[in-house]
Amino acid sequence: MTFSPGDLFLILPELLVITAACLVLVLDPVLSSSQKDGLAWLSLGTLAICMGLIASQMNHAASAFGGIVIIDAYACFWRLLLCFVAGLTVLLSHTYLREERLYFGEYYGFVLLSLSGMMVMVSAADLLTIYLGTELMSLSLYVMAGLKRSEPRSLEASAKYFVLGAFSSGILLYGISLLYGATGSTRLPAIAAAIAGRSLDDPLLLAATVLLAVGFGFKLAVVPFHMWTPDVYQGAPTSVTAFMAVASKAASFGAFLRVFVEGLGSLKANWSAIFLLVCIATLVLGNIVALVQTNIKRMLAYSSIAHAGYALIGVVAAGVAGTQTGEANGITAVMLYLALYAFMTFGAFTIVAMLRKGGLDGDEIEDFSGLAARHPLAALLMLVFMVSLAGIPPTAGFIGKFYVFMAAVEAGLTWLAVLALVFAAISAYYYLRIIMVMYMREPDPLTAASPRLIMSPALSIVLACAVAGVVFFGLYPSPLVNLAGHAVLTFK
Amino acid sequence: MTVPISYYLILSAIVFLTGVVGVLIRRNIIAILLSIELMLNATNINFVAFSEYLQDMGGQVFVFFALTVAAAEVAVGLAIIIALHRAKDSINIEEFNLLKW
Amino acid sequence: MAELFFGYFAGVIALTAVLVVALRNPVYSALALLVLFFHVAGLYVTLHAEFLAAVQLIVYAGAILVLYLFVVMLLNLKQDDRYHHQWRIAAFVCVPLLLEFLVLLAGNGVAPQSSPLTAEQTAAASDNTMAIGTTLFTTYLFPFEVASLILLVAMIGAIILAKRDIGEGGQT
Amino acid sequence: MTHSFPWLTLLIVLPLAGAVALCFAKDTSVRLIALGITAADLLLSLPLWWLFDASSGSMQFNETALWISTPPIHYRLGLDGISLPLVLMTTMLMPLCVLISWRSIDQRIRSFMAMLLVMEGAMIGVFAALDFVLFYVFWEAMLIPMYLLIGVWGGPNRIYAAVKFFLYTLVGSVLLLVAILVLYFQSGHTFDIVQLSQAAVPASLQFWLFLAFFAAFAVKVPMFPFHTWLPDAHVEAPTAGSVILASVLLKMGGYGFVRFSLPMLPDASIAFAPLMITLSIVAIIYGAYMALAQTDLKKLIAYSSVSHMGFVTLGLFTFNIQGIEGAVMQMVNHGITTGGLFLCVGVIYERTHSRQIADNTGLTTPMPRYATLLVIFALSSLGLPGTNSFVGEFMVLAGTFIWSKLATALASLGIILAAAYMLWMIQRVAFGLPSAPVLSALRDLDRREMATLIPLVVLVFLIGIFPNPILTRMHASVNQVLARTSVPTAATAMRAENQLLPAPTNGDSLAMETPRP
Amino acid sequence: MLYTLIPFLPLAAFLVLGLGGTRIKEQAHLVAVPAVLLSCLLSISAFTEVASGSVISVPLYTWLTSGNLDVHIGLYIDRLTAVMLLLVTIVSSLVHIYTIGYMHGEPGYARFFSYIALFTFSMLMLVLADNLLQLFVFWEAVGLCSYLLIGHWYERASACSAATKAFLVNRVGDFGFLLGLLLVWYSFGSLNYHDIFPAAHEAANQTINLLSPLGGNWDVSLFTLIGLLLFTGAIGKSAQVPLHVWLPDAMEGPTPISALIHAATMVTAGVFMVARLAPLYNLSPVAMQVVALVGAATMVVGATIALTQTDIKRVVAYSTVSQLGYMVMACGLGAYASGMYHLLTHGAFKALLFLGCGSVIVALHHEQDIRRMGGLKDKLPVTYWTFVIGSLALAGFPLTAGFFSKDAVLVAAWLSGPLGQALAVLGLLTALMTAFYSFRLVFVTFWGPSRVDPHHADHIHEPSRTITVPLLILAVLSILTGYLGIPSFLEPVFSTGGEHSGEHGAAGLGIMIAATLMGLAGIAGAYYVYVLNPDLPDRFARQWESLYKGSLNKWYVDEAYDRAFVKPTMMAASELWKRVDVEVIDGAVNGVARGVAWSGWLLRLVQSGQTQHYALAMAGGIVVLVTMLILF
Repeated sequence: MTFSPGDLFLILPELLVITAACLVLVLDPVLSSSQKDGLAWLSLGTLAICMGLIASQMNHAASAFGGIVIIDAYACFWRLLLCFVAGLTVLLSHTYLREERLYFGEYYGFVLLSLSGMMVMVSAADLLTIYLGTELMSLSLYVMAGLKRSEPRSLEASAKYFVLGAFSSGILLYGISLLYGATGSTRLPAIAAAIAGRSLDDPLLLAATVLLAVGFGFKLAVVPFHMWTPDVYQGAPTSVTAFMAVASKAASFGAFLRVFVEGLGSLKANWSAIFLLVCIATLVLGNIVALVQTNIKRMLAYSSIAHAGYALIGVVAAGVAGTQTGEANGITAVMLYLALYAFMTFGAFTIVAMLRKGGLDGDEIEDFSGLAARHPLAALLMLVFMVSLAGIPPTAGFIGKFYVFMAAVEAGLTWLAVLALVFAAISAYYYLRIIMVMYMREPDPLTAASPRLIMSPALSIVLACAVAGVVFFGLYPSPLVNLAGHAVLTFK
Repeated sequence: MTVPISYYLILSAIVFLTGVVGVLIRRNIIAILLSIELMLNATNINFVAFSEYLQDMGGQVFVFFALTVAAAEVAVGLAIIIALHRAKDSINIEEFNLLKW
Repeated sequence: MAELFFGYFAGVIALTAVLVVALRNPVYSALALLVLFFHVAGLYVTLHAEFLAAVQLIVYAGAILVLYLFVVMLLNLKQDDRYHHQWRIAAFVCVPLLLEFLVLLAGNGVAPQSSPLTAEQTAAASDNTMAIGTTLFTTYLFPFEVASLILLVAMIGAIILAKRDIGEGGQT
Repeated sequence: MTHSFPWLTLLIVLPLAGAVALCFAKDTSVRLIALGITAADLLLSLPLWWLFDASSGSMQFNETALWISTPPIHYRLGLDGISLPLVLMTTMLMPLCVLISWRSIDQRIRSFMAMLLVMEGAMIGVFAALDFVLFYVFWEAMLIPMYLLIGVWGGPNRIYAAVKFFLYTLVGSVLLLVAILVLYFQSGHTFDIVQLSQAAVPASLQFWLFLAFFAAFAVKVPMFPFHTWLPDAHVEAPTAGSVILASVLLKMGGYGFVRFSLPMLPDASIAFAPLMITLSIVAIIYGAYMALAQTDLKKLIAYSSVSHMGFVTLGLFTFNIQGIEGAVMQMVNHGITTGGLFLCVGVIYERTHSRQIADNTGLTTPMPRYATLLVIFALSSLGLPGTNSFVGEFMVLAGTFIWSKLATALASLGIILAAAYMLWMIQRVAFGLPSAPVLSALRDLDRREMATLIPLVVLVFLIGIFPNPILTRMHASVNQVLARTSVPTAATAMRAENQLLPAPTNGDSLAMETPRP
Repeated sequence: MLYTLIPFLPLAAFLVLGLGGTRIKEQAHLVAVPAVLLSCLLSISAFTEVASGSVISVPLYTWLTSGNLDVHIGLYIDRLTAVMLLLVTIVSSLVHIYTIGYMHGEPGYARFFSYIALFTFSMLMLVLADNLLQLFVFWEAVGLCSYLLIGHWYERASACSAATKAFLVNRVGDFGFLLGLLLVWYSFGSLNYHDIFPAAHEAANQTINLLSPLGGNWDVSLFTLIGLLLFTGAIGKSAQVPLHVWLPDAMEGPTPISALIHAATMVTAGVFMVARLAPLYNLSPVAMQVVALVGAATMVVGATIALTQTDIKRVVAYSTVSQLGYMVMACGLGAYASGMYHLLTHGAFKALLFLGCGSVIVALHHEQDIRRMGGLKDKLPVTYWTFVIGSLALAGFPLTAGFFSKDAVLVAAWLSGPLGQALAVLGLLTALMTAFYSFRLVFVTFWGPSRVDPHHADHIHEPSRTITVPLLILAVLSILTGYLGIPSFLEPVFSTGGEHSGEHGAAGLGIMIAATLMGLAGIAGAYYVYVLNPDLPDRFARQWESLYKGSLNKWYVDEAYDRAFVKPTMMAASELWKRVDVEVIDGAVNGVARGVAWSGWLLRLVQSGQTQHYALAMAGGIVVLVTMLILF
């Protein structure tokens, strides 16, 4: 029940992130406006070091703080991904904030704090810690969503996010309390041991499972717990949206899988039924409503809902699969999906962030009219991201879908794969629409301020990373597949 | 100590659901936050009751943390409310619907 | 005896909970919540969680609720004269939910995993505060640190959001 | 048969690399580079024709490399006698597509050429892939460039057409993906096409898999009720796009059937054959009828494609060597002939900016060379003996005759109708007097346009007169396919029960298998 | 083999002209004529070689192989082929020469020569074929040439539609031919004559159940089916009823073409094919009877229409239809040699007649209506006299070639049985009409007062020598071919048929006398009507108006086809397109798309922007999930 200094080494990346966050918060008032760029570079440097550290931890599974924290390959996979996304966010924000005239040095601090919450989530093996991590992440995001205070939409997004987030965390907490009552512990291994052989005939377990599912469902933005997503994604500053859409979703999936597969593994027959239902609803609703959106951030929000649905297929497959490998394949598929999703979604949001109309976000789909003529490279990149989101080879999106559907078929859920793929085909329509607008429409000559594109080296790096990931992993996913596969092996 | 655990659970369920109802029907954001506090309290009752019945300190520790988080949430929440009020001179949640469809 | 206490506390808690939601003036709601917090604290005491009872009073009643009242007053809010128009649907959803919860949590004869405390155990657990303290700083050290970060975020976040001065390009 | 030289990889990579190179090229040299690369690809592909060992039915020019380890997906390429002609046809058509777009595409020429090159790489990849996932990747990779080709450089209604094309084909091919995955788990955890072609899949499962394959391939072919994307896509696409669509993309449906459906799902193929043949015949006749009703040149040719591709599916599901070889021949021939026709329409569209037959009349007077070539392609299209199309159609009919005489008779009706719509088209477009003064002033084909069309004309006659070199390269490969589908009596008994059209063995004892000396 | 050059010389000429035609232009004949003449000489050489009893076979190359579908291209010359070779090359040579004068100065001069060279090649390959597929290939190829040549004056709408019509009608026939060909292949596993013919006898009793698709039982003799299907092709190509409609329209082509293709050679391909496949036809009496009846019907129908036509070329065209009917009827009655004999003589005199027409037309500046001719015999003496010789031959005037061959056909018909006797009577009747209309043409065109357009009337003169010389040669041939003993020369080829040309006996003599009388009566009748009583025709026409109009309008066959096939097809096409393709299929596709989009609009409304609605949805989600888990 004590901790050793070695434990601190295990959570060194988290500690570094926190330290950097504190440094940023402390330095911010001290530095003059011109020096604030340094905060971004500080954050970036820290993240780079963290990624190195995490990579070195990859092969040594260990637990710290009496089993509250588990630093295994699974956790490292997510932490690596999260750090990477945070890094991209910092780079994106660096230019975007200046453009938006949001000179908050604290911003980077919040990114880092939020990141630390996410990292806690994915490496925790204790419901309490997971809950705290979730709250740390969410609180930071609530604040970040409302950062653009001059813009009513931003505040509204923040308020909605906050109210519903608090509501859902209440539900989550209630579920945890019931689970605690039913099993006598909040540690996942202990929970797993306590419910081994039990079923949902135990009403406490049943209620706990549902409430946990709802709590996590909110974070994952799956139907019907998704409804905050479009509003918040649209209202929040685009760089925050990108961070939310990618990192918070990834972290939530990381924790979610840990809780349900490791903690509630013996109830998988039950929760897979829940998620099957949720998954179908998500696929249908996410894709169909995305079809009729006119705001690209909102459209991407629905698309991210739909993508959560695809990832859930992997979860369901893991739950339904009778075999150990089948389960592992399902989880691998989810991890892979989220990692690949990160590249394409982040890339798409970056382009959205770059497009300006007057002093504002050019975030209506119409604003993309004729982009290909004015900025061929940006249009090409957006095309790649859209194609990837639509899941068309040879892009990363296809690889993600491929593994998810493979897991589904292996688990005998062929019909689900068919359904999901039909909706994938439908989804292609709204991604194509963006391409169509960019390439086949001319900008309306009547609108006075034609949208322009902001550029900076930092943005170039972000886009380069995103597109490189999309293309490289689309063509040669093996490294990532092996990484995820390896991570899953240490997971159970 | 003969009160069955289920009594506590029922109490907490009632309080929790009252909180849920509050979130669903109150228009004032502050009232909604108050309702959320109800939900958290219901949770805490659960934890403490289970902690007692299971002879495990974990539940009480959890309540401790939940309290902390609740405090933090309130802080952030109230800050948002103030900002909202400043922007729109209202904290009626129905009126915040710029973002829809 | 225990049932009596429980009955009292539970009754008041349920009643005030309903009042919190039902009273239209947020100030009254907050005051009802205050009453609820006191009774919850009382309930904690009957459950041998004296430390938590104290924290409940200090933090919840003393800090959080005051904060609420403060903001309510600050914003000089008018009475909230209507419920949200969806209240009928909400009832339609919540009544079955309540029924389901009752069925799940009570109807099926909930059997906690370990037996109720015996008198000896009660005595042994008397030093509740110390026990919590020990646990917090050993087993739950890591969460404790995380919680501190949460408070940090809340603090700074609240400052950023509520700060009045937001000139274009104004310095932080 | 492993050749050390990576022919196929080069064939695929060269255009793709070319597409990248185009991004950095000077504006003025874009066309030349594109032409150079497609021509180089053509030259590179020609040796395959002679290096190909016609006596072997197995895959040749094989290349294998592990691509993804879990699940085992390989970068595996190879050609057999079925894919070889299709690959060569593709490489041959691409320089022509570049040439025909020389002047007609005047906006974003760089992207246009890049798209063409990407298409080329993907198309060759589809025909050469020997791993099912790799195949699927190439198969889908064509969608976006094609979507852009139609949508960016197309006609007035291009967006609708592009989206329709995209969604139609995508919906079909997603089912294919599921089928690929199911097949993987059902036949020994492999995506290797050669292995899968020998695997035994339970008959009940084959039924579903066949339907999924059907969804993908029938849309691409396109078979009867799934054809409506084709007229729209063809009409709106720029000339090069129409040529690629008609000449290569449609072939992929037929190729899919012969490469996957028949050998991998033999029982289901046999069980579905009556349906497939019925649909094919409906397509042949219906497509021809549709063509008769059109007033737009491209639409007419598009519907004629529906009709002609009906012969492909008809031939494939006769399960005899004549039918299948005829179908493959028909694929190649349709590629050449319809490609030629679309090029012709493109040439005239460039001049008159109308594809309406009524706006392009009496072209022989101002453009004799053009009219000559148009007539040649039209005659080839209506299956005149001595031209390429006749070979394929005749063989398909021969194959069908073994299967069912009624089917043959009905399919032959399509040939009559083909003559009707093609001749009527010629009568209006080529013959008579120009209906408007502007038409009299049109200039005849220039050297570039001649260079575009002449190779196809040469092939029209070359294949029409000497089809045997292609056929000899095909025999061994087709026999391998047949070895799978000529499954024994159980299957034939099943066919006898389910048939819509008769098997030859019913009334008469004239066994095909015993030719008189 | 040297004889390979027979077809390939014209091909070479075609290639040279086709590829370099724009440069060669007016010198085109320098390429084409020598080539055809040379191949004519080679044909004569081949004829003599074959006449000495040998059969020449030249394999060329393997066209296609696929399983047991194994087709080789080769040349095969026996007596039948040799006769055809002579006919084709000689007529073709003469037409080539004639064309030099006839097409002089035309813009399409070189093109025209290239087409007829191609035609000559195709026709030669057709007759030289040693297998059915090669026959079919060139069968279609000659059709193509016919199409191109009919449409030679592509600016004329009527020429273009005539060309299209010719091709299409032939396609209908070829549809049957193709099926028959496939049936042969299916039944014998080969398409080569030398494989099929020996095997045919063994398969004589085989039947095919035509109703098996419907579960019925209707056994038809294999050879009947083969014979009828193949004969469908002949119906189209040889313009037999009911597919005869294209041939008169084909007169839109330049006249040399009418002579070469639409009289002497191509249209006789059907007859040739039936004769070539005699071993198969002999095995099916039913098929033979059908062939004979179709031939007879064609003979009568053609003649009746020819009686009233006013276009000079159409009269000759319908007479061609009618004469082709004779030949087909002869084949159908087993008198292949007589049929071929008539084919040959007809080739000579009909080519002569057409070229004569051409001469008249050129002289009159492309006037074709006989009502605007008359009195030409003095102005165009060579044309007139050669035309008369041709007409005499057509009318079966004694001692002309037509007399012998028609007589041979009728005699053979009479001798072949009851059906044959009935048909022979019809034949005699037709002979009467034939004589009548052919001399009607002569009298109206060349005799009587001139009704020529006064603008041209003064400068009517005999065309150039390239036109008159072929006329003279053909006139000689129109008489000479009657004395060559063709039937006995061909007899060995058809030895299986039961024809004995030597034993005419009494019946033969009777027929000969009857036919002669008929011919003379016809000529006399024409003289009576058109020379002595020029107002008689009008009176007849008024008296039997419906008959007259029927004949004048070709018995309304074109109109009937238009109503029965063409219009319904076009209607069906556009209706199908609008209803099925646009409304049903596309409607369904777009409907699904619209439905999805519509549901998107609908579901979108759920996202109301009201935070508490969102919370409610979450609560609802809990209810649903809990309920689900409790219930299941």
